Amino acid sequence: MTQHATGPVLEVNNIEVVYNKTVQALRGLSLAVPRGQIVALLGSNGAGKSTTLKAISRLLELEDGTLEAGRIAFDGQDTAQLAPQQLVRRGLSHVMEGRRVFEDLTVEDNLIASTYALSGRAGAPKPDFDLVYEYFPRLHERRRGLAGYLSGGEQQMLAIGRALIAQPTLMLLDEPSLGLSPKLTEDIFSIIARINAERGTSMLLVEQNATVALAVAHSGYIMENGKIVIDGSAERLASDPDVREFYLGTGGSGEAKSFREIKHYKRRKRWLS
Amino acid sequence: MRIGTFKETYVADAALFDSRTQHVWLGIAAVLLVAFPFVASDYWLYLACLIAINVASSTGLNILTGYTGLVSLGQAAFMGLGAYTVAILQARWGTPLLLNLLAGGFVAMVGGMVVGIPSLRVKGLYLAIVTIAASFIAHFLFANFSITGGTTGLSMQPGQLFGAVLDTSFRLYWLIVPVTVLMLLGAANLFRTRIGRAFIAIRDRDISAEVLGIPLLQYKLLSFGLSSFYAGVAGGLWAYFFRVVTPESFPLSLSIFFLAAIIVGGMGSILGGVLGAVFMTLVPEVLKLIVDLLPGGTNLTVFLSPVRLVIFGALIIGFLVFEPLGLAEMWRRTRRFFHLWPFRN
Amino acid sequence: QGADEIVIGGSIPMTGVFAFAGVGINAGIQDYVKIVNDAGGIKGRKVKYVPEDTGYKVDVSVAAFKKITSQNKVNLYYGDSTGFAKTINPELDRNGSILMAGASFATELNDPKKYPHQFLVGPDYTEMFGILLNHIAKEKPGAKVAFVYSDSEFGRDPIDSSEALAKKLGLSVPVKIMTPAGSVDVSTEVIKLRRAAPDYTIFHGYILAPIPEFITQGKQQGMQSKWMGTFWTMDSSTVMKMGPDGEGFMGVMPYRYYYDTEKAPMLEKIRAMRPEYQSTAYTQGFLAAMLFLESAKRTLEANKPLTGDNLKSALNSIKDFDTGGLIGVPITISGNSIPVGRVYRADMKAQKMVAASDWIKL
Amino acid sequence: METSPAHGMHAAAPPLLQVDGVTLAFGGVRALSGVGFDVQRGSITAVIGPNGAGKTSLFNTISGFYRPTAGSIRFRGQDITRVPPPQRARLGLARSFQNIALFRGMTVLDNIKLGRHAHLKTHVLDALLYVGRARREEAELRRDIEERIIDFLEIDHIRHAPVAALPYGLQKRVEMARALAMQPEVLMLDEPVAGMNREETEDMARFILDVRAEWGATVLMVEHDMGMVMDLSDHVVVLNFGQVIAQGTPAVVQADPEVARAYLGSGDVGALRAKLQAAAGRAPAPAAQGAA
Amino acid sequence: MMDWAYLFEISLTGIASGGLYALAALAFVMVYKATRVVNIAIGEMLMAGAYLFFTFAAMWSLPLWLAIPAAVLASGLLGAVIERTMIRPLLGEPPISAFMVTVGLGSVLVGLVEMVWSADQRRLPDFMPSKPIMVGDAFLAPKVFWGAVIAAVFIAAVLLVFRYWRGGVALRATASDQGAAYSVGINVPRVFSLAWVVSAMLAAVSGIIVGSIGGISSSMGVFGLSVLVVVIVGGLDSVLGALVAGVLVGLVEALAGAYLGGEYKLLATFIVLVAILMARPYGLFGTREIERL
Ligand SMILES: Nc1ncnc2c1ncn2[C@@H]1O[C@H](COP(=O)(O)OP(=O)(O)OP(=O)(O)O)[C@@H](O)[C@H]1O
Ligand SMILES: Nc1ncnc2c1ncn2[C@@H]1O[C@H](COP(=O)(O)OP(=O)(O)OP(=O)(O)O)[C@@H](O)[C@H]1O
Ligand SMILES: [Mg+2]
Ligand SMILES: [Mg+2]
Repeated sequence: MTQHATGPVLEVNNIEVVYNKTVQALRGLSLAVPRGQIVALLGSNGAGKSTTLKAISRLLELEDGTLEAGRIAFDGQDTAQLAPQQLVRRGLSHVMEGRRVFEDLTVEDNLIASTYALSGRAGAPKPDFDLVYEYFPRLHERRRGLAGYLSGGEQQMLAIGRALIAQPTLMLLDEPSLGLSPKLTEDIFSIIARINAERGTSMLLVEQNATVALAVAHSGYIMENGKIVIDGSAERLASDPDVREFYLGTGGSGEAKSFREIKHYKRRKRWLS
Repeated sequence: MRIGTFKETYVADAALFDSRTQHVWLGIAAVLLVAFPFVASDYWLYLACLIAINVASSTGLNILTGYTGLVSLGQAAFMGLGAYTVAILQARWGTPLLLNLLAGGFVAMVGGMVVGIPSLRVKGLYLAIVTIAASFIAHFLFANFSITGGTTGLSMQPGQLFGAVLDTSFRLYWLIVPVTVLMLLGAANLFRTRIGRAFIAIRDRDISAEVLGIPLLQYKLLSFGLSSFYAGVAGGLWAYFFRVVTPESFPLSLSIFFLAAIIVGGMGSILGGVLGAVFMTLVPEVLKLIVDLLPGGTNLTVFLSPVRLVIFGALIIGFLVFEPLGLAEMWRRTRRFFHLWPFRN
Repeated sequence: QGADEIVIGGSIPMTGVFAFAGVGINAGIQDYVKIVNDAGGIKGRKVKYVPEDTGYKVDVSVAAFKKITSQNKVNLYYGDSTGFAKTINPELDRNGSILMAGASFATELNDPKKYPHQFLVGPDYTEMFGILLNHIAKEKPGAKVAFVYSDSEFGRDPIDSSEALAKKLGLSVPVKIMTPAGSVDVSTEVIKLRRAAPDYTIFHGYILAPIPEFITQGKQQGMQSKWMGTFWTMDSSTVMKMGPDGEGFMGVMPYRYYYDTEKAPMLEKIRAMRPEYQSTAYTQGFLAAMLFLESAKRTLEANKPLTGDNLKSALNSIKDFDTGGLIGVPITISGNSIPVGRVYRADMKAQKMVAASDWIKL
Repeated sequence: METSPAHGMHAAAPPLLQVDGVTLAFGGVRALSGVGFDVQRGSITAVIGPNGAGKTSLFNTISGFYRPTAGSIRFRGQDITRVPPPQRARLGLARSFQNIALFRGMTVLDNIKLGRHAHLKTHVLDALLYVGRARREEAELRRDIEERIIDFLEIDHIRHAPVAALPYGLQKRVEMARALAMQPEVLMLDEPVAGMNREETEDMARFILDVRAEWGATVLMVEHDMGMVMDLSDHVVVLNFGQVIAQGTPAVVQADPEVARAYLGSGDVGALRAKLQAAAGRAPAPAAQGAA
Repeated sequence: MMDWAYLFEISLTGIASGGLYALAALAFVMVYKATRVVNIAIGEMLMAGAYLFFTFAAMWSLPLWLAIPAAVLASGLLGAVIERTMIRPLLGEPPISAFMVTVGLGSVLVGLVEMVWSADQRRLPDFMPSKPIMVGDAFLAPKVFWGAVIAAVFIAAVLLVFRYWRGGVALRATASDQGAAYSVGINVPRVFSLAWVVSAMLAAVSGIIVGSIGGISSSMGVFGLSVLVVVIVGGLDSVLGALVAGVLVGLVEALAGAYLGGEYKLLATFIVLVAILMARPYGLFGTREIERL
């Protein structure tokens, strides 16, 4: 799609992030997203997944976080020189945690706002609202309503739809299934898979629902405490015993455990100790 | 060096001043407050009284704005209510001073609660403007009623307490400073209990607070009431201090002054309100002192006077840009620097 | 050496809404003190002037007073606002060592019983109206006079008493218009004024705005009124800012203007010290210092200590006193004010105020 | 633990909470229409349904934040439809919120203490003076929270931390602690495990079971994690477009074709994976099939 | 007996002077719409614009057609500087911080004006036609009339721009959520600057008109208080609200002044304000805050 047809779209090299000059959230994290692939990033609460995405899209500064060390390259270019909106305009879209739709704007105005991502891009692509409405017919029904009154799932659709308008080469998705019904989660993930297949969009996917995440992803990383602890192809991760116990909830047999039979004192994660 | 102060009981953990060091500091502060009038000149005594009055009023505003999150630009008007009440009582009926002060507080409290009624529906800046409206209405009443002496205002005799005539800053100091200290203690206590927690909850998320068991209107009114009670008592002290109360005594700029004080000091912190009021009262005086020290005398004063306005504004801006959490946070940081604060982060 | 000094303290509004006056007052006091000191002081004592800026705020003024009096043995004090005068006078009465004058001409202060240690450096506001109304009654008996004033203590001060006086002088007051403080757009008020069709309109409680707008719009609407103002409007530079429509603007002025050509040795002295125009506020400050020090001199000559009471009775002993031409007639201070003044009229071509009446003594 | 206490008294005791014909409209939008179901004392009842079905609105109606346009809500047999929210809290209706509603300006401890608000009696004067009742009440409250709640939920290490900087999972746990401090008879949890991974979900599931066992509280929860809903609940209510489309035991509900169509999706991980990878245009990898 | 001609004349004047309020309110709304900053120094920004015009026209004797644009541009620059140095560093801080910054800004501007031009009152050169406007028998002060016309033109222009230019969406999006605005490619700092520059320029136009009616002085900022009332009545973020409320407040003030007396002017507007807020807590056209649990 772009001039650098080879090499990963995104390379993150040994980054360290500190919040409020006091809280260290990332400690030497490295990862890469190969072109055209979906990469899952898993990890428990507070591991630093969202922080990683914010560091990449440079939205970190808004929350008083700083990138203290390391290098992030998008399409071969160091992101340190680019302002957040410039990154977006070059094709890096971040769908943030917690949906973050413009509540006071209508659905359609949310999409219009997103057309700024196309400003100044070579070839002047046209915004394609129909594409969004085709993926998410529900948004079409509610396009004149205020985004703030959409239900959680609808807001999530809108957030992804906004990113689609930007016609990105790389999408950063932060917990797209958060709070969505099982069916909608499936739907959203099929759409994510479709977008990836049809448009060749690369994706870095943060997700708590490891089952679906590893189902769509080509490869994945697992992080704890600001570092990557395991990485590998989706298949390899899905068969790792620790991942199976702590992320997929399946015992050694592969059968899902019942929540009623949880031991009070559980085995600790091996990679944590 | 303290690495963790271990508390034996939960009560000790919840105490207002939790360590030996703090008790020592408190003792030193008390001794200084008692000794001050015997060493200070009339000017510094005057300033001390003025500061104490401003501290009382700022603390009240801090309850409302800093802790409950209801921005008010009417604090000066509520002070006016208190001051007029005291002046009328003192000048017309000569009732006892402490009673007058309480009455001033209560009248202001009622006024504050009336102004607070819209607060259930009207929020944020809209509410702030309602308080401005209220203060203009109060100003109108002050200026157009005969009982308040119209635009001329009221003059009154010095107050009397325990047989002493409070006609010098020295004597007033012994009224104003203890009353202020009491009010400060009250405010600090408030935030150890359910009432204070309810205020903070309303500030942070009022709608969920309601579902958690806090009747919003009642507590918003309570906050308005308490805050204006503080303002009213401060206004009463003001009346005894200046002994002339006119409609122009409590302008909007005074309300802004109090707001600036709690922001510069640190919103939602009792210490912040105190530091802010001290700082904001002293800044103009210190700037004047500096100008006085420069060679050039009064001609320089004329030239440099507008500079003070600039510096005053720049200070507010500077604080917000560089230290948004205010003086209280600076103080805390300094303290952390001296104690090895146990394992924060 | 310090004890020998005579100290004039001053709460001077060098910033804020009244700064234009404060700056002039400060210079006036300073200059007269310099003249006296250059001439060897008062009975061998040097005079020291200690001013503080107040921004025209009462609490700041009081702070300045406290500061100055705690650092100096003050005998004489110049205060800025009415509010300040009212706040401090009880204190003066108690400690009894200071005589005070100030920038306020409030009628209320012109009461020797209530304010025994205060005096006004000219007529009070009611007396100013009295001078204007006397002039009008003579010029056009039975005329209609409108009052336009600001909603402030300053503005409301003389209105009620002056309405009564107008009646007594056979004049009528068809309309009294109060404008809110700080208002810029006065179109409605002008309409109201025009409908009353006054022969004279007296503005009070303003410095400049919104007077020019009143006059301009009034003239545009065909009003035939004559326009008048009181002391704080009447500085030459202020009136000249009214532009062409200010032609013929009249008002009461207790002092001579800087450029007056009638014989006035003190004015000549001032013009020698300061070659550029000095405002009437300057003259006010200058005269205040002159009366201050005259009282001090008389007290010392009588071998009395410089207490507030002594200074005040020395002040009240002033009879037919020649101000060196600052005021065109010899003055007598029997109470708290100097009820003398004259009506001046703006001559825009010459960019000067010219006398429109004789000196009027009430 | 095998059978919940509710089962035994099903017929005898009246339901603790009865929602009857509740309808709620916002302008034109009908968030709820004629919703009715019972919550038995001591049960775990789950409300599920597609996004926008009205689950949160239902919670808001029960806790009094929304006033229903029609219908009634009865609690312990008493009609509380017109009772204002703070009073319902005092009656024992406690809840957590879908979008975490902790008070960011307070520490964890104060947040939890706040939950007890409606049960305390301190007045302004007591508070200002901090003697007598205020002091006593605060001390008791502190002990109770420390010993029964903080300990139970294993959050003692963060009790003095400001809530704002806590990771999401801990924030959810603090919300639960605050709800427990409200001395709940009915504990309403709105998506208690959203955004948690499997391990954390397991912790939360254990807390929910223990709350019922140790505190005797009745639990009403909204949740999208079907594994947890099906394993934990005694009774499941399914909402769609503001209407109850099914209710009953987990097994009954799961078998309902309407529910599967509107809400559950395929539910089969293996099939899902195949579908996703087909969508992504890849052949299903052999290893993946093994795992499923 | 009702004097209808008088009522008509007063109302006409009230409506026209309401136009001036509306223009200044527009300057306020621009900033609020984009940045959620309540600019309490709006009166002082008017003052700054008027003094710049005074400097160019009266002190440097530039011709009017040059002095007016120069003053407006210089004000825009001032707006940019204010945004850059005081507002942008507060991105992400609570709204009250930015509010207080503008309080400080007001003080700084007054101080600067007094330093450079002294606190004296001054008159601006006349540049508007002085031929009285007659509507029937009713008289309308020419400055007020032409001021209202200029105001109407600007408000119409802004309304059109917001209607047909996607920049309006960018403005609202930025105000709604800055982080999200970045993430959709909006240049948030640019939106901030733009809003402040345009606002400062509108304030300058408004200041020049107001100053040419009432004269200028360092205390001219009190005009801002009426502006504040107008934006609250209209709704802080509504352009249409600024227009309607401006006219409404102008009318109320005129009627109160005419029939009750000058001291009732502010009182009447404030009572109207409180009444309107009780019925509509976000003003006539303000966006209501979305509150969901
Ligand atoms: N704005 C902030 N200020 C201070 N600390 C923060 C901030 N945001 C995150 N942190 C801290 O940084 C760490 C990583 O947080 P992050 O949000 O990246 O985690 P996460 O992996 O996305 O977790 P979750 O699954 O809960 O979303 C946590 O310990 C968190 O407390
Ligand atoms: N205050 C409100 N004003 C207008 N519409 C509202 C309001 N609150 C909710 N709605 C609408 O009511 C419907 C139900 O919303 P609700 O939040 O109850 O859904 P939910 O079932 O909790 O969904 P989710 O699982 O996504 O949280 C939605 O269509 C929503 O847009
Ligand atoms: Mg996260
Ligand atoms: Mg919900």
